[in-house]
Amino acid sequence: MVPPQYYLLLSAAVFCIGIFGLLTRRNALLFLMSVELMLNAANINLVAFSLYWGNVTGQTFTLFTLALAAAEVAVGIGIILVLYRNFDDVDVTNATTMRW
Amino acid sequence: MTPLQTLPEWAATAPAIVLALTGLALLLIDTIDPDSTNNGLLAGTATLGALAAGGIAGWFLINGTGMESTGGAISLYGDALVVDGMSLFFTLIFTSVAAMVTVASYDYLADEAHQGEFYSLVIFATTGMTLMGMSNSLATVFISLELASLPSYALVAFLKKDRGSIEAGLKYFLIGALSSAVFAFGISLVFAVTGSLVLPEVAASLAEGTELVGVLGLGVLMIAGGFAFKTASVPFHFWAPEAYEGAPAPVSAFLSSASKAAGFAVAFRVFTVAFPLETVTAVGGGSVDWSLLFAVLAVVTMTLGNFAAATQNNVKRMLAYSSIGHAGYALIGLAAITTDGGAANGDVLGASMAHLFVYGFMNTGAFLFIAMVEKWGLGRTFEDYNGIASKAPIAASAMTVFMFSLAGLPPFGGFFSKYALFESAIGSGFWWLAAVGAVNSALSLFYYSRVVKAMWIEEPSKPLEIGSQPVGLYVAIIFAAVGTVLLLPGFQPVIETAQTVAAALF
Amino acid sequence: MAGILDFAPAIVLLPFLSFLIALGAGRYMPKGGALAGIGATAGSFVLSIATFFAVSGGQTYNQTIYTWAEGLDAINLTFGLLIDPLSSMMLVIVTLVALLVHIFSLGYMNDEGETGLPRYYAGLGLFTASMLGFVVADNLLMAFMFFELVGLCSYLLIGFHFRQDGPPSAAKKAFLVTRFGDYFFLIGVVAVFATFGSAAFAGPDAFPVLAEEALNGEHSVNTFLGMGEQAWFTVVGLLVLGGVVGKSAQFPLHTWLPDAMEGPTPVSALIHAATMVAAGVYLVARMYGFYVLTPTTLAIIALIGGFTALFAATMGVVKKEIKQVLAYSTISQYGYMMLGLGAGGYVAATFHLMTHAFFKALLFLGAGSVIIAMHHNENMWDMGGLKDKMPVTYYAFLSGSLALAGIVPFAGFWSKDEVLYETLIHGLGGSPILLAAYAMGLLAVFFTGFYTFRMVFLTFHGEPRSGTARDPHGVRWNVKGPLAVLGVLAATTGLVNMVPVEKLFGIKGIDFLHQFLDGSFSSLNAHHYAELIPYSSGYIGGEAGTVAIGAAVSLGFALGGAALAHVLYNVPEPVEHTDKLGSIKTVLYNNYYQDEYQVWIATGVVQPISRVLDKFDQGIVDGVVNGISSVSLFAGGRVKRIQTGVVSNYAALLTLGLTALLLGLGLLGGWFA
Amino acid sequence: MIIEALIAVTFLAALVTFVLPNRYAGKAAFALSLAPVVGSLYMWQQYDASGNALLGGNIAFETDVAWLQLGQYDIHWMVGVDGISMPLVVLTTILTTLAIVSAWTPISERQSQFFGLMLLMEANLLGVFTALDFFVWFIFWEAVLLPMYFLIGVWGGPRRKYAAIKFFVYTNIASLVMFIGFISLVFGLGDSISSFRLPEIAQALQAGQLGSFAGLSAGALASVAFVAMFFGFAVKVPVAPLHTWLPDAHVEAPTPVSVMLAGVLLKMGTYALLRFNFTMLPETARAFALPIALLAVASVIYGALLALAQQDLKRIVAYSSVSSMGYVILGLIAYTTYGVGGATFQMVAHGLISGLMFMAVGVIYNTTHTRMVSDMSGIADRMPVTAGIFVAGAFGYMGLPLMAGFAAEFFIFKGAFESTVMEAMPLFTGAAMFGIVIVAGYLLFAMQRTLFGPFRFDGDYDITEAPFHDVAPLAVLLLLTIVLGVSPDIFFTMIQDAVNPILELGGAF
Repeated sequence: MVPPQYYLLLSAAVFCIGIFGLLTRRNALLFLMSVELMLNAANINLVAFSLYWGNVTGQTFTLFTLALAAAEVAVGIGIILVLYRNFDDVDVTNATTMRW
Repeated sequence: MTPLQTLPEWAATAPAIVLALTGLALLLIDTIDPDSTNNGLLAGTATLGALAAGGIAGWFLINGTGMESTGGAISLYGDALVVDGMSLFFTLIFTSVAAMVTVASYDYLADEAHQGEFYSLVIFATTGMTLMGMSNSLATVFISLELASLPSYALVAFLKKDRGSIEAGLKYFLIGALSSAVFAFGISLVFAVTGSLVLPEVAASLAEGTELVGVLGLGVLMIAGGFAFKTASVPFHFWAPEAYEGAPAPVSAFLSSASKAAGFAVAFRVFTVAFPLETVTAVGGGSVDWSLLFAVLAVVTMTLGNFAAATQNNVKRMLAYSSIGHAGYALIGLAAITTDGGAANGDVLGASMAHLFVYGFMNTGAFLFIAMVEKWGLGRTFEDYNGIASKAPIAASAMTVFMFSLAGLPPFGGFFSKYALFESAIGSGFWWLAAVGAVNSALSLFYYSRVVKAMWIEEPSKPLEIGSQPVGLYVAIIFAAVGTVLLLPGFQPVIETAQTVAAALF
Repeated sequence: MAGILDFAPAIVLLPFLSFLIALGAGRYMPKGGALAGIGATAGSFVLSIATFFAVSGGQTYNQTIYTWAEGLDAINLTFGLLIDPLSSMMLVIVTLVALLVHIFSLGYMNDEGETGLPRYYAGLGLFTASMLGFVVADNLLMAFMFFELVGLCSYLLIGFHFRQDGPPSAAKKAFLVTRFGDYFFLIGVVAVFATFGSAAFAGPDAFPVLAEEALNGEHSVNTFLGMGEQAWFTVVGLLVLGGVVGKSAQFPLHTWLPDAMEGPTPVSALIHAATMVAAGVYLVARMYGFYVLTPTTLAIIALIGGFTALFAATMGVVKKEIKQVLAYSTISQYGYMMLGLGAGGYVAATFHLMTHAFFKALLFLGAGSVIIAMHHNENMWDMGGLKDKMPVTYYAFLSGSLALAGIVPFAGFWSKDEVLYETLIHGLGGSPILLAAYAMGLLAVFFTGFYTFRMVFLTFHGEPRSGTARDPHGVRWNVKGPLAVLGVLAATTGLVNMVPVEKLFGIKGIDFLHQFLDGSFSSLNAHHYAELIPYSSGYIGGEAGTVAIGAAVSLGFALGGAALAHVLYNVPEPVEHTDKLGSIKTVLYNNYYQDEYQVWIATGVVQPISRVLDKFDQGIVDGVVNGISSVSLFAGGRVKRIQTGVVSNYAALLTLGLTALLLGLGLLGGWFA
Repeated sequence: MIIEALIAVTFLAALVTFVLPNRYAGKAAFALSLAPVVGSLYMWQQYDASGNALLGGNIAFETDVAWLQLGQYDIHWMVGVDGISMPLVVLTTILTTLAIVSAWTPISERQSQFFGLMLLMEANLLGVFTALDFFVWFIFWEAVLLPMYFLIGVWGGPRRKYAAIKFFVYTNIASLVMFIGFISLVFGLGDSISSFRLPEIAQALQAGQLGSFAGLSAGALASVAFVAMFFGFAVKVPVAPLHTWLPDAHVEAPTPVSVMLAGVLLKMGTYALLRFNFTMLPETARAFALPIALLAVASVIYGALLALAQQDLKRIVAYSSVSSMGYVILGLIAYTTYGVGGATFQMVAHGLISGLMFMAVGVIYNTTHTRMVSDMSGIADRMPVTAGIFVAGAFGYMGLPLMAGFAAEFFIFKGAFESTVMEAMPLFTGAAMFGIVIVAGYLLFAMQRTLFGPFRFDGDYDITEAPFHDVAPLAVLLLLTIVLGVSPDIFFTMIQDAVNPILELGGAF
């Protein structure tokens, strides 16, 4: 079977892609997607190592993570909606009335 | 002998249950007639629920539920949750803050829509925090943390017409999402190393050692990051100033007091139970010395918070930064833990908890005063506060108490809690941490007294008019002020309880 | 047995009482409280006389009457009375002069319709009381305290006319200059306590006695700064001397005294004759037993005295105002007393102190009478020919002048002659310093004679030189009375101590003062001092011869001066001859620029320094304080800049921070090992 | 219990005054403030203690009950007085009452708050001087600052905001440094003590229980703690060069507040120096004798010279306070009965005299509305009584014999001169004593320019004699000054009794 290190590398790669996207994209939705990527990187680990350790803890937890991610997106979309209403745009760098 | 023995074990989670039911009840009330906004009823229900939960928690504390006196911590659902002194102590903080906030909101929201949602969100968030205090497995930790966070995002962005509120909500949410992702990844890494999520088991498997020390270290760091977000500590603090400034003031109070405390509650448990220092510092040739990590975070956080607060023109934002500074103080509780600390560890952790307790009163009170000023429509800058004392001496006196107490001046509660913190830090050999803290509180005095100066000494630039005398806000503020003052002579039980329950973790 | 001496405290308390009365009730009383003062001083005078005779009868009194500060495991600080010949004599002088001044004031102040009389008489009362307290003090601390009170009273009285510009300034100067001297005095007091653990003048633990024993190695005392006994005692003596120089207006602290003429003339009389200025010399006499132990101190005293005598006399010759002349004569005369003390002539100096008290009081009161007559114009060049208008004043004044100039047989001659005689013989005994001092003293005699009679002639002789002088304002009994009394005294007091006569004609027992001062406490009498004097005596042609020569020379000088004055000024239309002096004239007019340099030190050195320090304090010291706060605020301003408001940057910074922690902990913290 | 009663009564008086209508507040505050005066005089009359409260002497009116178990050491409510604190308690009550009366004229707005704060401050001051547990003491110590902050900030002059914040932050930071120093000392004592009671700590230190802490050996720890505490208290005293907050505070503060500030608050600093530095760490103090003596002399001369440069009467008195407090430091370091006793006596004497001077300046200010020397002259012509008392007070300040100031200064000079802490003490004493010349200089100059000479006033107020209730406090203070000057033993005996044990302390480490 595939040694666990590879899973780690894969998840790390995915996580980094997520961070990269989140740092480079200014669109709120893309920001959200990047976060999803990072969460999934976590999920990869959980599933893989749940297999490695031979228990289902990781896999069950993954389900929770997915659910929470969904809930997060729900809230997020709501906020992005009002953001659009108030700033006429979903560019996250627009909202800078408060700083310093 | 205590009456609790007669109850089933799950009853130990009563506070959380009560809160959850209250939240549902609020939604129910709101659905029964969604149009008329019966503010009083909603606020009353929410407050009652919070007070009930708090009362139960207090009762449990007095009866020693989940403490040595009654046979130790009560762990439930396959060790996913645990009810012990610490969780109850923190529950007390969350519920009292929640109660103050809901009472204050009665006036603050008087002419806002969606009050039902507001109160239920507050209560659900409180429920999440309570669970955070109880959670004994990284899974429940993550879930309860999200349960606390998601309502908070919504609450911050509650004023849908107010750009500030929206911007605050956005930033809070985005940073929150990022942090939770980091947090989840950290959990996954720890799982990868230990193959378990239940805190004691994690510790156990770590005790057997591992070759993936690097992964473990990364995981621990990322988990710490997740908590840093919740407690608004560097480098995950960026959301805090804007969120606190933009959010409705009661929400700011709620987040900066309760939510912060929740973050510490879960952090304390995870790091002391899952990653016992003596274990992780000797794991497979590596040394994941997280107390060092927190020492660094503590110093950076308190310094950054205080320095940034010193030059603000906006009282609310100043308080936001000061609350970052206080996160730094509280971090000493983790930073000053040593492998051979023994009782000293319990003392410093307990002192940190006691500080959070007092902070719950003085900081909430301060933000609620701001809520009142906003209610009066006077604005948020120092200039807008000029001469308030001449119009509202009582409220101004209360605010003065909060400010000086936050600065750690006698004769107020903040003095003893801060002293206890630094004293116990010295006691476990971290005198330099205490020194840094002392220097910072010296600086903090400057900007706190600016508020007092504005209220009492400055002349109002424009003739200031104070319309209503909001009852709910006054009640909440005076309650907080009285609490802050009484916590000086009455500090004994607080610190005693805190340090006893903290000692139980080691 | 309750002897008369047990009433001694009353001598001090009576005038103090009059002070309280005048202060409290003066404005409701006739004459603004003068009568209270007169009654009190009269009472004190009577008691003093009684005391005097009791003392001459051999009684003495030395008792602590009040413990000011009781030390636990430390010495007590006490007040007490010491009545011995010296103090009893001084009591008589002070009370008498004070009484006469009070009476004279009726004429000078009341009749002239002055306002604020209660304040005036309260001041006089306190002044007298303080001086009497100083005279009877039985220890150095008490002496110092009353010494200071005397200074206060002089401030109040010199500045009596506080609505004008001059008097307050003069009062300030008087207090400040004497305070400067008292600074050293106070160190001296402290040093005496620290050295001997006692500051008593007499009794078992009298510090002069202790010092004597210490020098003989019979008793050990603490010395400081690693000095030996002799050196340390010299230092202490000089420190105390500072106060003396200040109060007795000796060079270089004499500058306050001429200004003090701003005060009312009776006050000047009191200050110069019996109280303030006398206090200094009296102090030296009081603790003479200590000074005789240190030759250096004695020599310095003698030099200061001799120099001051000459120095002041020269300045006296060019003055225009009558009171100015008298002021410089006072300085000069106290110089003689210092000279006498320094030269080992304890009795002589005391003698001169007494005679001077009388004739100087007389001269001032006379001047006061003249000033009344001249409607408060003091310029002698506006006077002249007053002798026919006011005979009583004239003859009294003349008597005083003869005494001052030292013309036989007036009082001044005997005392001054004895001072010079003592200086001479001890100088001949092998002390060139004393010879130098003697020379200066002798020269001063000439100038004294000159300026005295210049003053007399300009004031009373020749033709009136102004309208007021032609038609002077009359004076009443309350002016003439005191003048008469003092006139007689000035003429006769010399007879109590005719040492030259005794020595020349071998008439024993007419040196009454010597016998008187030999009485009482063994450690305080003239014999004792004479034994301790570090000088030996030398003679020219035997003792009698020396006496004769000394007397003749000094008398000759005095007459010479008087004669010159007669030639120059006893003419119908006298003119100023000062131009003959050439450049010296300006120097003399400006009093050798003594005031100038002292004022310069105050305003040209100290004040600039203080201003610079003020700048320093505001700028640097306070600047640092404010700097700290502004620096931290600036830091805060910078720190908060990382909060850019752009959420993407937050994410970036967050990631960076996490990475930084990762690296830091990995490299330094030893994680991920 | 009488001390608790005293403090409680004063607190109640403050609360009552807060709620009174403005126009009655002044009179009522005066009436109420008589209670503590009577109380303190009763205490003084009943006083029966002996020895030093910290060094096992018996303590008068002592209470000692456990309050908090905070970490390693308990906190007790422990209060009591000894010969050092008793006079200061009396001084506090009397001076507050007089200050309240002197405030009737100048304070014209928000009276109830003003007088309430005055009484509140009095209560805290009483706490400072009676507390014998470190925390109780520290809480009162800090609590004094709050009313002062408002009194300066609200009722002060044009630059009051700057002055108030400066005073507040400066002194608070000082307290913090002191606090750290003392706490580190306590931790150095380790388990040899069980509470923060000052007697316990002082005696443990004497017993040589001080261990090492924070990597410092006992000796080093003692030195560090000593320096930290000295800094903290020196700011309060104030010792040059830490004095710059004082002139600003004095100039801006309303006169009655200046009276309290100079009269009592400065004494907190010297009192604490005596109680902590010089009683608890005598050896360290002796080791630091040279720098301390230098600071003392510097304060005396520097302060006096600065006073010489001032044009504002209040600034003059303010700087001269710096000068006078320098004498106290000199006396403390002397470690002789007369030195330390005199220093303590000077606290009372200077309290009375500086209060008198500030009040006198205030009375003149009330009528002229200026304090600038250059703005007036010949005031004595129109205000003879005030001027007379002013002159008397000024001479008291110059150390005129038979007034309290001279007694204190002479005691200090005597004690310092014969001190054995240093070979060169006589020289330092002599240097410091030159202050008596400079003080005479600037006070005489100031009086000559303002009070005397032809009457001149650049201002459109008509200058008349001040009302009775303005002059009465001055007269009372003058009387007290003279009484204390004529018989200093009223306090000096009990002071010596409490001070002497300190002198016998030997080296603990």
